[in-house]
Amino acid sequence: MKFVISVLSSSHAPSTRRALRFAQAVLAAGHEIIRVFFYQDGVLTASNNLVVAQDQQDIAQQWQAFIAENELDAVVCIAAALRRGVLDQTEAQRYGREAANLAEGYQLSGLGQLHDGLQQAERLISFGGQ
Amino acid sequence: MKFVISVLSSSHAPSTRRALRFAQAVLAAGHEIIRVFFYQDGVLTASNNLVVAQDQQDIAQQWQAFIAENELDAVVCIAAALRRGVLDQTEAQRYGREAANLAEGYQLSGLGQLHDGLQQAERLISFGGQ
Amino acid sequence: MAKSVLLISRQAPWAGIAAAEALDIALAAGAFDLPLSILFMDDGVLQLLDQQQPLALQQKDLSANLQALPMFGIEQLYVAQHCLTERGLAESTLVMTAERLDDQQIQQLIREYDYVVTL
Amino acid sequence: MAKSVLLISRQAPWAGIAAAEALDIALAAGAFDLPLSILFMDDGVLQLLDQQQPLALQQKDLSANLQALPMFGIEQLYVAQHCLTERGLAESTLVMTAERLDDQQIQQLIREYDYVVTL
Amino acid sequence: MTTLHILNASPSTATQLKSCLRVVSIGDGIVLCGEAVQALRPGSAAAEQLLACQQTYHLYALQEDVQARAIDTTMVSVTLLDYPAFVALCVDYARVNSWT
Amino acid sequence: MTTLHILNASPSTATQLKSCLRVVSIGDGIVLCGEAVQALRPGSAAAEQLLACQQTYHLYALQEDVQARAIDTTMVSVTLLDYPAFVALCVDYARVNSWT
Repeated sequence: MKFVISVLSSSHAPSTRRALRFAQAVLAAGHEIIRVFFYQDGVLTASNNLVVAQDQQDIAQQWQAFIAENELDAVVCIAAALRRGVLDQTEAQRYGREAANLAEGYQLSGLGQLHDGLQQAERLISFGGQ
Repeated sequence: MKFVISVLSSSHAPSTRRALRFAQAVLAAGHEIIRVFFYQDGVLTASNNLVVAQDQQDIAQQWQAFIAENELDAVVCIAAALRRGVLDQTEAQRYGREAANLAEGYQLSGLGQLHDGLQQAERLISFGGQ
Repeated sequence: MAKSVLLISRQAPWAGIAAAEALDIALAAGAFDLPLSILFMDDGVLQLLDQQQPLALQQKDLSANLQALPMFGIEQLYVAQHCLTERGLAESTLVMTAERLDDQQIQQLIREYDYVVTL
Repeated sequence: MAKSVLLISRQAPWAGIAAAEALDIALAAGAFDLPLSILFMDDGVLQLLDQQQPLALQQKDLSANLQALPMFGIEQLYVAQHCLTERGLAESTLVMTAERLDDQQIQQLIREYDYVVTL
Repeated sequence: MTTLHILNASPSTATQLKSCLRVVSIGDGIVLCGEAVQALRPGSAAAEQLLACQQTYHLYALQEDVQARAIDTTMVSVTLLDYPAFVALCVDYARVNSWT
Repeated sequence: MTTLHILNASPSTATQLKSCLRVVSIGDGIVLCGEAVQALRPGSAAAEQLLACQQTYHLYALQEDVQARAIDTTMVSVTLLDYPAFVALCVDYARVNSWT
């Protein structure tokens, strides 16, 4: 079955860890992930500047590795990302900021990508709040 | 009277706008602001990468201007900032990130600065949540 | 046939950008001509209340976005009656025509869509 | 004389880093030898519950930070009795000795400190 | 030695108001701002809760938040504040407890 | 055409559970995860609320969250899930409604 997974909270929210474990189980069961869509505070998970203490799980890093290993389509909502300060090279230049901080493997795009994913998929599971 | 003001939510939370208006009124009344302390998601207000839509108030930018104009001591909790991806030059280098994104006028420091402020001040007003 | 979405909007228009970001999902669906309806529930019902003055908080007027919905082909708005009542708004004027649903009608509504997005 | 702080911790140990960040304020006060007490209220009372297993969620054990408090000179812990009761924890074992306060005792407690920090 | 409590969460979806009302002392002040001002809306469940024990504390609300939400406060005994009055109030009380 | 509702907020401080119980249809499923599993704690106010109308829906909970919080679920009729079972459940129901 084809899934879209949306992540709505920042990387230290338990729901973002839960989303990752769920996504891993989706693939392990032989299902397909059409797209992972990062929205609202979920876009902060795609920041390349997060520094996690050594005695704590780095869920953002685990998400990035999971996306890379499985060549997943990881879309970060551009409007939500701009207002939370997560910029790729193009946006950083456009708005005259020194430094892009979107981690590798993520791409900024519009909400249309969420709907496009839903049209291809059969299930949407959102992970937000705590 | 001497105030410490703490900001606990990100720049698009209404409480962060309220904190700014309150701080402006504190100075207008002839009181003193010993320190503004940014903690929890409040540290995101100090990101230099925020891009706000033109039809919306840029509260982060207003905070930065207010701090500069009044030469306020604006401390961003370093531990909270690291885990939310807000880094100054020193921390970016230490952790091998390409780009510092702490806005000018803010300094990263420890929670001791909150307590130090409280010992000098007579009132603490915190602005968090919505 | 395009798959349909029921957006359940539970956030107050005053709770930062959460309500606006939920509404953006609806506007995006409209732009692609996809079938989407909105159910306002919990504090989300406050988005529909007339005569509010976001300018008092120097805030953008969300009701302008709401009123753009029909232009985007989104005609079906619903509101949970019990949430209006709980907030003393049972008799209030709403900015948009929204069908008032009781609990059972909401149960029925949810079953009619391929996806539910609650924000 | 140093000014005193009452920290009111209202967040569950499972709600992300909120509870840990509240506790860090206490540890920092202890490091500077400043007078600080903690009152656990609302979901914050869950931080005191014994036998929890954060490792099941690959999460750091907050109770280790709690148990470090006396080493930092923070001896006074309080807990709102009605919040324990509401959660079915009236008779539960707590990881730390905390004085159980009723509403009136909490009212009295707040008045004894120069600052209150509620997180 | 009274305390000024500041509330900003929705009374319908958060327990801030309920918890505050338990620990407010006689003579304390409560400032409603942000979504907490919804507790002033006539006929709401929150208003009943708020006004049930109003003899014990002084009730204030941030005017801009009341105005933005088009809440009629003429039936309630509440003092509306602009920011200068809010600051003055924080000076008057011995400490401020911001419920966040 | 039943729906799987996913709850993750504290039943003591959020209205997620209350709102969900109003709109759950007969045959729907409810998965408690995160802090929402506190509603399973024996003797809590939330547990009474949850179990009052349990005949209408199927109740599930994420095992790791129950275990982490040391909640005894032996007295409640609830199916504990690991992640593979959670995924399978999302396939079984016609749609998933994540209350966030």
